[in-house]
Amino acid sequence: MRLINKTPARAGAVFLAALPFIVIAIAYAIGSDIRLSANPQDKLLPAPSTIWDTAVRLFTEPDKRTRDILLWKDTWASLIRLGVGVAVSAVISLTLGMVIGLLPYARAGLSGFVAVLSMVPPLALLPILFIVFGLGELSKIVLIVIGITPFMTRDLAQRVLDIPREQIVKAQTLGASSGVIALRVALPQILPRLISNIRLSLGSAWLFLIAAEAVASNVGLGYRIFLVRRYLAMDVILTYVMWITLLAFVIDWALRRLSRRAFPWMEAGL
Amino acid sequence: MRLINKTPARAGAVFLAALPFIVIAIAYAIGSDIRLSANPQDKLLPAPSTIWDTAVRLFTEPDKRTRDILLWKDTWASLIRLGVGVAVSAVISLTLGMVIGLLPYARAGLSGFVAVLSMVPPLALLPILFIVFGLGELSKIVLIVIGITPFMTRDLAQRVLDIPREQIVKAQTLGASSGVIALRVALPQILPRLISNIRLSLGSAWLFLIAAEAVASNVGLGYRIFLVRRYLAMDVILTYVMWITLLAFVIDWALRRLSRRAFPWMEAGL
Amino acid sequence: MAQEKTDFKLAWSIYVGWMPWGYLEDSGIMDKWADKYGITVDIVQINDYVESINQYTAGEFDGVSATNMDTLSIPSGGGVDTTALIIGDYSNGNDAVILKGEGTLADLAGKPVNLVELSVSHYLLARGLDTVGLSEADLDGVINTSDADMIAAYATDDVEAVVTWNPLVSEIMGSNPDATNVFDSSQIPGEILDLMVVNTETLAANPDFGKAVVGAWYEVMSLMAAGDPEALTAMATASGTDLAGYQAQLGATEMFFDPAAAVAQATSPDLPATMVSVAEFLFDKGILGEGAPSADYVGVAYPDGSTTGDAGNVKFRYDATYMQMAADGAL
Amino acid sequence: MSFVQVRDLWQAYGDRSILERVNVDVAEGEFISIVGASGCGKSTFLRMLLAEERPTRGSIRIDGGEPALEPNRERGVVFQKYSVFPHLTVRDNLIAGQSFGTRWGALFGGAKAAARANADDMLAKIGLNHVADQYPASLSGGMQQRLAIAQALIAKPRVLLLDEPFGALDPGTRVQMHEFLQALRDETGMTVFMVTHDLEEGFKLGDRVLVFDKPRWDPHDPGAYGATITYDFDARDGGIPFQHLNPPTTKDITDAL
Amino acid sequence: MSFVQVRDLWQAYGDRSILERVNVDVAEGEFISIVGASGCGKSTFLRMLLAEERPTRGSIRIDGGEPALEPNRERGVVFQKYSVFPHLTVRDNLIAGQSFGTRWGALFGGAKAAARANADDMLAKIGLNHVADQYPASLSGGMQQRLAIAQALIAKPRVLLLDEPFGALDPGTRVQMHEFLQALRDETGMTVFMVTHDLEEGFKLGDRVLVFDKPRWDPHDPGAYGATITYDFDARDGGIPFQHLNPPTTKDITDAL
Ligand SMILES: Nc1ncnc2c1ncn2[C@@H]1O[C@H](COP(=O)(O)OP(=O)(O)OP(=O)(O)O)[C@@H](O)[C@H]1O
Ligand SMILES: Nc1ncnc2c1ncn2[C@@H]1O[C@H](COP(=O)(O)OP(=O)(O)OP(=O)(O)O)[C@@H](O)[C@H]1O
Ligand SMILES: [Mg+2]
Ligand SMILES: [Mg+2]
Repeated sequence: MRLINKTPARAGAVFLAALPFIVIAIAYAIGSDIRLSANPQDKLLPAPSTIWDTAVRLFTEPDKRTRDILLWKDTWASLIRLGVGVAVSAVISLTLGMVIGLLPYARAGLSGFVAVLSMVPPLALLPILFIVFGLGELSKIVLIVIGITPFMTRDLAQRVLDIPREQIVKAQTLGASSGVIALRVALPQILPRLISNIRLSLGSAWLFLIAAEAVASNVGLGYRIFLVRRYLAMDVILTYVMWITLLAFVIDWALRRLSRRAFPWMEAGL
Repeated sequence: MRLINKTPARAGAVFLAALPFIVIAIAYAIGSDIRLSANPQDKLLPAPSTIWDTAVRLFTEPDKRTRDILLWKDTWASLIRLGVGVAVSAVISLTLGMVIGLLPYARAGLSGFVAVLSMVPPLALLPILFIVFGLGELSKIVLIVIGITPFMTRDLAQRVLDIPREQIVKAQTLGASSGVIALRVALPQILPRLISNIRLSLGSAWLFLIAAEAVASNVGLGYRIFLVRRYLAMDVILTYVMWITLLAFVIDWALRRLSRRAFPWMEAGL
Repeated sequence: MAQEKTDFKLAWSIYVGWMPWGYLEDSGIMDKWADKYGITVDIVQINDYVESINQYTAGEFDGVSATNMDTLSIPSGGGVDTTALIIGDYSNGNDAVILKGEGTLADLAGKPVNLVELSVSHYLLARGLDTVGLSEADLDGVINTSDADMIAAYATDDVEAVVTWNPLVSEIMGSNPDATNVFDSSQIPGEILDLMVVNTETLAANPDFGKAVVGAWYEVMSLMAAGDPEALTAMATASGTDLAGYQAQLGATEMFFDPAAAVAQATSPDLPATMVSVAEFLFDKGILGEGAPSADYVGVAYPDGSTTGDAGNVKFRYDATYMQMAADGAL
Repeated sequence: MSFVQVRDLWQAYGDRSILERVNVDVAEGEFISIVGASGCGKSTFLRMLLAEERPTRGSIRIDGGEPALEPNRERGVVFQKYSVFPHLTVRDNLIAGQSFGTRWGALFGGAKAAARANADDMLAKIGLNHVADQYPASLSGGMQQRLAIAQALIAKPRVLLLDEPFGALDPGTRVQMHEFLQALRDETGMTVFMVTHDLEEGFKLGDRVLVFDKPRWDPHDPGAYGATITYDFDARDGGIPFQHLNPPTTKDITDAL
Repeated sequence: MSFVQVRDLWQAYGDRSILERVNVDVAEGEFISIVGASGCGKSTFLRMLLAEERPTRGSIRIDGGEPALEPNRERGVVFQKYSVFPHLTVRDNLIAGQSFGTRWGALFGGAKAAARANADDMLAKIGLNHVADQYPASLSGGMQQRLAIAQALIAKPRVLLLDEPFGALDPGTRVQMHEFLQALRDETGMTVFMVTHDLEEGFKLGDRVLVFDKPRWDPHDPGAYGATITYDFDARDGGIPFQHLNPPTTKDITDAL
């Protein structure tokens, strides 16, 4: 039988899905053990038990000085920045995308500009951003916005253009003005795409957040990673990396669910 | 007449396309002028003429010590890293994507793993990369690879899955083995998608490249930007940012052309 | 001309000699002194040192903790007239050239060196190479490496030598038995000065600002001189180490606990020579900017009124007045 | 005077002529079928009737009015595909037919209730009341086209334009749709233009069948000349004309005198 | 013994029965049309003939062989859509029909030239030689399906399976395709199974017409029972059986004796 026709049974599939994670865990444990037996003070690959202890400590023990649990404070700060940045980008790109997609005049004026903007490397602009927008929350949010908005705008504009011409014409024959077409034909059909766009852009958003927090901040997940990087506290870094991965996963999952719930008409055909 | 039905004439469209760039240039010139009249030595917003002089110097004048023109050296170094990183990612993601998309066993084992990998923030892993892969070219390339491969793999696997089942069945009725189906049915249809995937990922690739060069390097576009940040040489930074934007634009355009040329069957329907 | 105002902002970043700034803010000592003069002073910690100076240069802050070298290159070179309000310490072993394995400074020839380019580390390396008759061209290049990744960098095989500062120096020396300190700042005493610099115009318009900051600083200095465990522990934690580790770092720092000692440093006859050598280094690296026709393009003024460099373009001033007030107990 | 008046209509894209010298008069309430080879310009003609495009030359007037600049409520349309809004339920699609002309594209209060009742009446008439709350994607192709036609009609257009409305349906469904359309039309007396590929369908449904073709042909430059109406059949009464020319009754004669 | 032998075939997805107790015997060279309501399981039956799916119970044997585990060269197939490879030119699609069975899916040297000649012959036969170097996307729907059928045939399958092959074509093209298919079949004498929605088409092309329907029906649980073959019409000679039962000639009788 051809390989492409061979399907694992349910139990096999679960095992297979777990396999790569198990392999990595074992490889890590062995690597860590080798290094630690050579140099017990090695910080690069802390023993899994050390990571676990560190994780427990980070999640539960409050900081002596401030009485806050730093990890939660960092998480909170970062998520707020991420949320605001992504929300602002969503609003801007939705508006611009609709305008560019619907109005030929706006398209002529803005689509080239947005295309060029989307090629500007935002990290290279970081120094400028900090100087223009200061070191507060604003510049971090602006970095996220600058980083992900042009791409989202381009994609949404394209999606608006992809709405079958027939629908736009039909709406006009029903007497719809440009505003009504934007609001009642284009907007609802573009919203699910906005969500999948946000899902796509979240990876970059995290990246920009971490980069911005690394440079200027006193709280946040990226800040903490950057801070302890100086001392090579890999147990803390790994805990934070796994925590960020988990957060990213949960956010992605939540958005996917939201999309399913909010736009039943997309699934109706299935 | 509705706004959505109003179309600019050709001349108007050209003017409109140029408008945002002109507005930005004028706004910059005014801002720069205001700051410079307050402090003639201000480095934050150098006069457009200064930027022009700097750009000319950067592009033409060799470094005193090494006799190289630094900008070209930086460009060359960065492009090589980018090119190798993207090429490696392309090969890996193409292979993995095909395997995951075609073989149910591989799908069961790897798709969850790749999904989790794509959520890991690569920037946070930078210290680990440096230690494992050294400070040389390798770690920069690995950062790019780690940064963009999971996303590309997921997308390509999905595209392989999107190949109509009918085609796969048809190939089997023509006697094709799994290998032939991969090589002669899936691969050619996935290649154009690979290119658009590369185009999508290039933004992130630049990002990772700049981040890696900022951390440890002695040549490269990102290195230079972060180095001259030390003395706020905004004229240099702006020149480099515009240069990177131009490079990104040209690469994107070249890939789009390549795709059109290489895959005539995608356009044949139009 | 800067106006009189009552709200001020200072920026600082993590470094042994600057840890008191964080303590000043957290302990309320700064507020106490600010209240005394009827002003407020906000002290903000910034993760990235260069960014903090850039922000000051762009006008976001009224003052920033910086070294003499970076003050000359970034704000003064950028036309922002800047005054060194406090000389906190000089590096006395805090910055070091570290070689992997046995060897001496001369063994650097033909090897790559990892450091934060254009920083005091770079300057230290240049000064060190001078002493053994080498120049940067004799090395296999310098590789710009972020200070945050210096420890990780040292752990990799490609790296043969690094130049960096504390707490990274002690971290590297402590966890790598094969690391050799081949040259450090104790061999160029008084050349790497850690300052609190403020905008000259702001200071001139608001002398109370200077008084409050200097008064608060020396209150903490006296606590540190007395070995106050609470203050030292707080600083140690904030810098990511423990009390013993922090004290070890302090050992390599010549802190001017006594304002009189700082005044002495500011008025030291060696200072102009140091600044000239720093300016030459900066010019040599092209850091003074395009407008700089020569190394003495930016003028530096000293407490006695003398200057080095271009006397018509003085942008960097050493001012001992406020430290002198502290020494006299006049604050 | 005729209701729809097409005068000397030309259309060219670049230097490719598509239509030339199209002239036709249509009375109110007539059902016009349009047939012709693929690519000859049938859809182009319909787009001009719709005012989605403006002709290079000539004019189209409805009821003697000015030529329209863009699609409006006078002209209803149903395309082969994408004629309903996928994000609205079946009922909301019909409500949209009544509400899109308002300021915000939505109705409130009493007007909303009235539109809803109206929509439900229409749904009952077209036999879709059992799927009122479903989304179009879950409907069969035939049901979608029924909905599309109802949606166009509920906005009370003066002419209805159909571009191969049944082209994507299978033969059985097609026959049902013919009956549906005929019944609707008998009821409303709407003026209809329908493009179709299927000659039989055209003759079955239309009062007149217009055939588009190129009367001139340059073998060296196929794009040089455009198509026009080459035949205009009377398709009433099975295509046999003069059936109504019954001999006058005595009453007719006395009335006339 | 019959050529295709379907014995007590059941198919269920989860606890939904789709097909049950399907038995049928087909002689070599017969053309079987399959009709039935939408969703009754016609395509499912075809997928099992194709060995794309395996039945929950029962078996399908071709020429007495073992039931197949997966699609293979014995069974050619044409679907309504996506039956040709969009990235290959028309000619290469036909070459693929000959080369995909090799180790690398490609032919070299003499074999390649032979396959090419073969493909060109076939192209001439199906009237597509003028578009040999074009890609399928630039072909009309009817041309694509002609190519798909030719591609399936060029691999010389023992049975040909068609799932609504003309479902997406317009009526005129459909009639042409019927002629094309009949001509091809007369030539090859292939055993064919064709699913269609169009009864007329089924009777026109098929030797036999199988009707799938649910013989049992539980109103409380519509998924409880599956469909099976409820009628098996002989469609030869316009559906009028026994036409060939001509009275025996004297020769027949003497031969028999
Ligand atoms: N916007 C346009 N720009 C350029 N050419 C066009 C445009 N729209 C249509 N054409 C061309 O005009 C010709 C007529 O197109 P049209 O769609 O009206 O044909 P049709 O009779 O409706 O064909 P079909 O039966 O295939 O729908 C075609 O050759 C087409 O390529
Ligand atoms: N893989 C599957 N899993 C679950 N249910 C399926 C699967 N394939 C088909 N079905 C269901 O089986 C039933 C029969 O499907 P099938 O496609 O065979 O019908 P059909 O007779 O070909 O219909 P149509 O005329 O619409 O093509 C349908 O109700 C379908 O939903
Ligand atoms: Mg058409
Ligand atoms: Mg089917």
